[in-house]
Amino acid sequence: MFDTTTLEVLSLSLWVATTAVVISLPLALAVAWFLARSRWRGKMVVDALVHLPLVMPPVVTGYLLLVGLGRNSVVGGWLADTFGLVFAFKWTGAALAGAIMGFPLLVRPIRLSLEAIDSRVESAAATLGASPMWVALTVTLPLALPGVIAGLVLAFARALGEFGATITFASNIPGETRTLPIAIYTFIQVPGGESRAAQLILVSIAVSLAALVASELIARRVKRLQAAA
Amino acid sequence: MFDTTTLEVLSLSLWVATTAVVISLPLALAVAWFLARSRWRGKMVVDALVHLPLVMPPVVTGYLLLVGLGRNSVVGGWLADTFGLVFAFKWTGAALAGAIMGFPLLVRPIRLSLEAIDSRVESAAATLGASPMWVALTVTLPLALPGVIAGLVLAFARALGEFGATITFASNIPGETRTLPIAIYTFIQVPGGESRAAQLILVSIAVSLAALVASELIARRVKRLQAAA
Amino acid sequence: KNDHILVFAAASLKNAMDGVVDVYAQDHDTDVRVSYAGSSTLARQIEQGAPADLYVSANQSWMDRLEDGGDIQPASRFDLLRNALVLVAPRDSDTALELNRATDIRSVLGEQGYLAMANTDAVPAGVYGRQALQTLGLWQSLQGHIAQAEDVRAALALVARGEAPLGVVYASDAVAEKNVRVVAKFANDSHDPIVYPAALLDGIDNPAAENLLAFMRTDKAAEIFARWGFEVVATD
Amino acid sequence: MLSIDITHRQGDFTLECAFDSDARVTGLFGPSGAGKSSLLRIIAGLVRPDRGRIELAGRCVFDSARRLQVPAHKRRIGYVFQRARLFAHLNVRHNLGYGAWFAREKPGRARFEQVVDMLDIGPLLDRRVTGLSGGEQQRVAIGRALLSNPAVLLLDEPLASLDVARRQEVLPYIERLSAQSELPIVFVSHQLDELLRLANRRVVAVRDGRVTFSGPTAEFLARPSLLGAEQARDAGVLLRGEVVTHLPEHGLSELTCGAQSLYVPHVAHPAGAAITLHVRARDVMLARQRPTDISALNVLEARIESLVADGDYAVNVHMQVGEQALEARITQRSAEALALAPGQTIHAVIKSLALAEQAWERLGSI
Amino acid sequence: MLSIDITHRQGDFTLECAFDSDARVTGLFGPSGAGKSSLLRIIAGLVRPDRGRIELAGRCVFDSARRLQVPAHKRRIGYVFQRARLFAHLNVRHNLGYGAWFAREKPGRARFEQVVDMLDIGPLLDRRVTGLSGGEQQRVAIGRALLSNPAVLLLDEPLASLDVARRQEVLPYIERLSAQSELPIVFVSHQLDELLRLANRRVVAVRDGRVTFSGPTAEFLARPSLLGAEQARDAGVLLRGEVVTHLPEHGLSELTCGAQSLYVPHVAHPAGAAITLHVRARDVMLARQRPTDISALNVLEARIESLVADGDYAVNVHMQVGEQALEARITQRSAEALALAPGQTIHAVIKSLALAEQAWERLGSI
Ligand SMILES: Nc1ncnc2c1ncn2[C@@H]1O[C@H](COP(=O)(O)OP(=O)(O)OP(=O)(O)O)[C@@H](O)[C@H]1O
Ligand SMILES: Nc1ncnc2c1ncn2[C@@H]1O[C@H](COP(=O)(O)OP(=O)(O)OP(=O)(O)O)[C@@H](O)[C@H]1O
Ligand code: MOO
Ligand SMILES: [Mg+2]
Ligand SMILES: [Mg+2]
Repeated sequence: MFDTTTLEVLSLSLWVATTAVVISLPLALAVAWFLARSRWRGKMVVDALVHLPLVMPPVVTGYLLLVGLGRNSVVGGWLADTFGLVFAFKWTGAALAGAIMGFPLLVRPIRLSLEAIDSRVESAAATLGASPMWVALTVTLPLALPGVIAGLVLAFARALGEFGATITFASNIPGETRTLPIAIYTFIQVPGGESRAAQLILVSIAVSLAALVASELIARRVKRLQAAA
Repeated sequence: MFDTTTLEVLSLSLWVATTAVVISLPLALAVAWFLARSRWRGKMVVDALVHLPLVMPPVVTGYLLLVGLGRNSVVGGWLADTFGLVFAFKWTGAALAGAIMGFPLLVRPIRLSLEAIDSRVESAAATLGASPMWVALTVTLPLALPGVIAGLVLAFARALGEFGATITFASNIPGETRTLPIAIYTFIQVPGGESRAAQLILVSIAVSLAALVASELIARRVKRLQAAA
Repeated sequence: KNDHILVFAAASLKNAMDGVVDVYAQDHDTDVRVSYAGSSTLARQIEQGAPADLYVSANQSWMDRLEDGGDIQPASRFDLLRNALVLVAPRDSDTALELNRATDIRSVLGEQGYLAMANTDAVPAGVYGRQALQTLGLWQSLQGHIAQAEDVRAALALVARGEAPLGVVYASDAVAEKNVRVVAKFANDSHDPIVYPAALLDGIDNPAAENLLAFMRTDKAAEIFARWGFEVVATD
Repeated sequence: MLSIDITHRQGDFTLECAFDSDARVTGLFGPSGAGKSSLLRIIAGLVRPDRGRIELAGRCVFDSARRLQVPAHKRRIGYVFQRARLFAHLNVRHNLGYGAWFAREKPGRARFEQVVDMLDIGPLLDRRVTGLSGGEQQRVAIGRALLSNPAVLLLDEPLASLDVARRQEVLPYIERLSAQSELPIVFVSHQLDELLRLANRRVVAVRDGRVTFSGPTAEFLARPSLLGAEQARDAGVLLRGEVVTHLPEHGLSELTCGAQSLYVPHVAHPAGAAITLHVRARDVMLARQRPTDISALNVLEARIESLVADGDYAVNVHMQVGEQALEARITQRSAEALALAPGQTIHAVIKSLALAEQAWERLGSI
Repeated sequence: MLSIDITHRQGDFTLECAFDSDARVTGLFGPSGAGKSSLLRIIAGLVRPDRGRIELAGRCVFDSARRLQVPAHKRRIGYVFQRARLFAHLNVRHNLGYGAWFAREKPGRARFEQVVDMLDIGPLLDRRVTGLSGGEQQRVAIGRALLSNPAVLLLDEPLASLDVARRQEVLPYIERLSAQSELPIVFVSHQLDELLRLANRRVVAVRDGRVTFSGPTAEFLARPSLLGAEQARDAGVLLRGEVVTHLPEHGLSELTCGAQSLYVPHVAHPAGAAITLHVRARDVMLARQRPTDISALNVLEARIESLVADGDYAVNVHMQVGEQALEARITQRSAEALALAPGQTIHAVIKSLALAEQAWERLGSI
């Protein structure tokens, strides 16, 4: 059942989705932190921006990415010239698309967990000599771990399933940007392609199940290490 | 700027997205509760099922819905005959597609909030005579409200942005299933439609911004009513 | 309105079909609605019992499949429109080439460049493009240098944004996109005829729908189709 | 009223407790980590013990043999937790009113106001519970439990963060409540004097998850070894007396104790009523001759029963006053100087005001 | 060592406190809701007051005029909170070790073990903090603060859920710590006797957000009105004495107080050392003649200065013993019976063991 193409598509998908969540995690943490802690009224605008990829049709997001980060765009050109960082038609583009689409799903649970943290425990850490930075690293983040895990699961799943933005921005290039959903889509578009599509769908499901089980086990371990009276 | 079509599309979208989250909320609460509280090992399977719509390309989800609930399908036929409930090619179908795509986003934050609740407070309510049902209604749910709101925001945004599953399952019927993202897609498909598309994109953004601001205000009110030391 | 018609039409027909329907609606007391989506999507929906009256596909194969499945009224089927396939480049590029067996598209693309096409296995425009390139014997040399987009419009966007130096799209698309320039036209015989068949769906007994179908073959409709870059196959 | 026989393991800690108490107030006493709170949680039905039987106010609420377990919300418990556990999403008023929702007989408005007054939380009623001071939270928690119309009260160090003035009001209130409504109380405390003020009926001492003592308060007080070093200062006896008359001009009441008179700060009970006084051994001075011209009002003639040396160069002198036991704790040096010996008659001098702070209760049996 | 002058509003509550204390131990005292915890939070830098100035161990940590605010983590505070506030994601050992991470001088292994032993939390080290009993949590919190190598200790009712035996160990430890390392301590308590044991230097009484008293302990003890009804039982004086000799065979030490002798349970100080005794007024009995054949070892001849009637038919008798003040609280009836009057010479009888429980300290000035 797993011919080389399937394996190639699968490993590319995993790689793209993993990269997507890994690169977006630090920014997501920062944004979630800002949204959870800032009292600035304008933070709603940031909040709205973060959620935009959810509301807009993925194809539009992909198109905007193309306009904003394509080789001929100002930013895209600069990135390409300065860092050699090219997105269009590259797996990096697929990862970026996945990261953006998964971003709101990563931010929100982290924010939720941050907001649920009892600030008194953080104060206690401060009295023990921990600077705000250390409090964040040794108290806040560990306590927010359930939210981080939930966010990672959602974002990873979303990145794995991302189709519209990816194909629009990064196109469908076998071995480079042809991820699982794009491959599935391709099969589904042709009469009689259903069985190959079904096969890939099963692979998707298996992968996501594995990811979920892993996350669940991690979350359990974390929870065992933490709370629960 | 707001011609009748735009208004029609907008109001339909809002109606569909609202219906989607409203109908899925009770089930999402039940599932989140189950996932948060059950110690049954098999719950991971349920967890995986909930996340599936995230991982699968939306088009596939839409296709499966079409096959499973279309007029010619067994279930779809039965629903139509018995309850007069038709999904395929109806706004109800668009709502269903939105509900399913948003479901994981609704469940996860609720679950996160439920897991963060200090069970000792629930015990206290029990000693005061509240049955498990009443504890759930008067203590657990109010305390989980931030998670419910976060979930509703994500799911609503997702339902508002849902494209692939909707167009595949419910088609693109003006006034019935042509929601904002589908209308945007339709304009984008043809030369010269970009400006109309851009206009609708702005409407999407405005709507989601409004929804976010509303949710943020509600959340603030809730938080003011609750915690925060 | 007394009569209702639901048309399922390939998304690429939107502008043209909207124009036709508008004109039709002026003279008729009929509520016409058109659902635009990919031909494949629409075909599958019809298979699943979609409540549509008419189907206008962007290629023959999906229509064939529906006919085989008994989902359309074979008698009502006819080829409505024809389209052509062109090679486009960004507007300000100075690419010039002729399409023949010796054309070196690779060198125009350069090391990093891709030829933008719609999905070459699935989307009609992509399939036709593949046929044309194969006929010209250029297909093999382009392997690994083709960026397959979701559909023609996405491929067109890639060229319009300058991401891809060249793209294969319908003539009708190229007409309206100001940021691209038609470099060359593929010979009509280098690929299966690009025709848009139309048909009444099985079990439809809606005089209004038949009426609209007939209207599409009128000169009045043909004029509108032509305006959007389509060739009308036959008028009554 | 309370009959418990359970075994429960949690981690490395095993709770294995069996005791009965037909007293209205059962004082649970023991060092930190002894298992007191665990026991309360089990009684309340919040934790299901591994095995055993629990009977509460005449009703079996748990029996592992019969697979019987009445759920917590049907046990009609008023539980004041060690940490307040207030509802953060409700204001003070709604926290207080929460239990009434589910009570069959709702406490009336008068009762509500009475409790609010007693706890001095009137000004807090419309406040959120976060932001309340430690003592304020604790008071709200007490009010919440009292207003749920419970059939049994479980109090886990309820006075820990209250100031003394508040303690002074809360304790008697709880005592009256218990008396009026036949409400059994289980009371956990580290402060023996709190226990004595309230738990004049029965003491259960727990250590390392096991019951080390279960019996009448008097017996407990007489065994300093149970009390531990510092608590020894509260060791003593419960002395039973009968009100003879009141001396309102001096704010005193006169009691008889056997044939002898005792003066204590005014008590509210009528002449003829029997009351119990807690007399700490350390408050009793001994004299060979009856001292005269001395400020202490109470001098009881007693017979020395035995002298028991205590680690710290102190001697516990056990005496008999009529039918009743009395105890004094004096330095060994004094015991030697006075040449005390069993069988001697001696005068026990007790300041009235020393008795003022101790509890008395309307008496049944001790 | 501590100089505070701040104003801060939170909700309807306004804290407006100004006091100085150059004592090593400052006892913060006041009813529930008085603002004690708020004050500690402000001292610790967790809450920024609306205006004012805070000086801590010679260092200005807050000055609204100069816009100076040293952040909490740079104040080197060891804070034991009213509720434990442990880190739920760390085990006991890591909770204890948390502060050492950031301390410039890490407490050594020996210190760690000393604290763990003193708090008896050795068996808990590898446990999660959830599941710890109330007292266990409190002990871990105390350990955590002590092991952070603080420059000042803020203790908010740290002993509230500890049993008496543990209190007995923790208090002296904290006292020694303070003495050894010149560590200023601010100690909140509702129990006056805890304060007395520790805070023999300075008392700050707070009520409704305002300082009602700030001064030496002795002065505080002499003003029962400040103490409130029940605390009056701890009212009394601090009596200064000098160790004359030890009587090891009786476990006693002899002191001189002016020209007179006093016997107290053995104290560790050498002959010649000056110590302070807390003598509660309620523990002092008065006699016209020197009583003989009595178990009380201490009879001091005193001169009555004044008689102050007290609400409850009690009289506070202020006396002079040599240079020093002494106070007795007796019933009005006794005062009348003895016909006490200012100027009289009287004998104050004090049981040695009554003194045993009270704290003394190596003396500088009171
Ligand atoms: N955020 C706030 N908003 C309004 N009032 C507050 C807030 N925080 C504290 N208070 C009030 O300030 C007063 C002082 O609180 P604080 O915690 O300092 O009291 P405390 O002296 O420590 O009392 P306790 O002995 O009960 O712990 C209380 O009445 C409390 O309700
Ligand atoms: N889930 C658990 N796992 C392991 N040990 C536990 C658990 N819960 C409680 N214990 C232990 O059981 C013992 C008894 O706890 P409990 O809370 O009943 O003590 P307590 O008598 O109330 O003490 P305190 O006076 O300090 O509140 C403690 O040593 C505690 O650490
Ligand atoms: O809309 Mo089509 O069917 O891709 O030309
Ligand atoms: Mg406890
Ligand atoms: Mg406080």
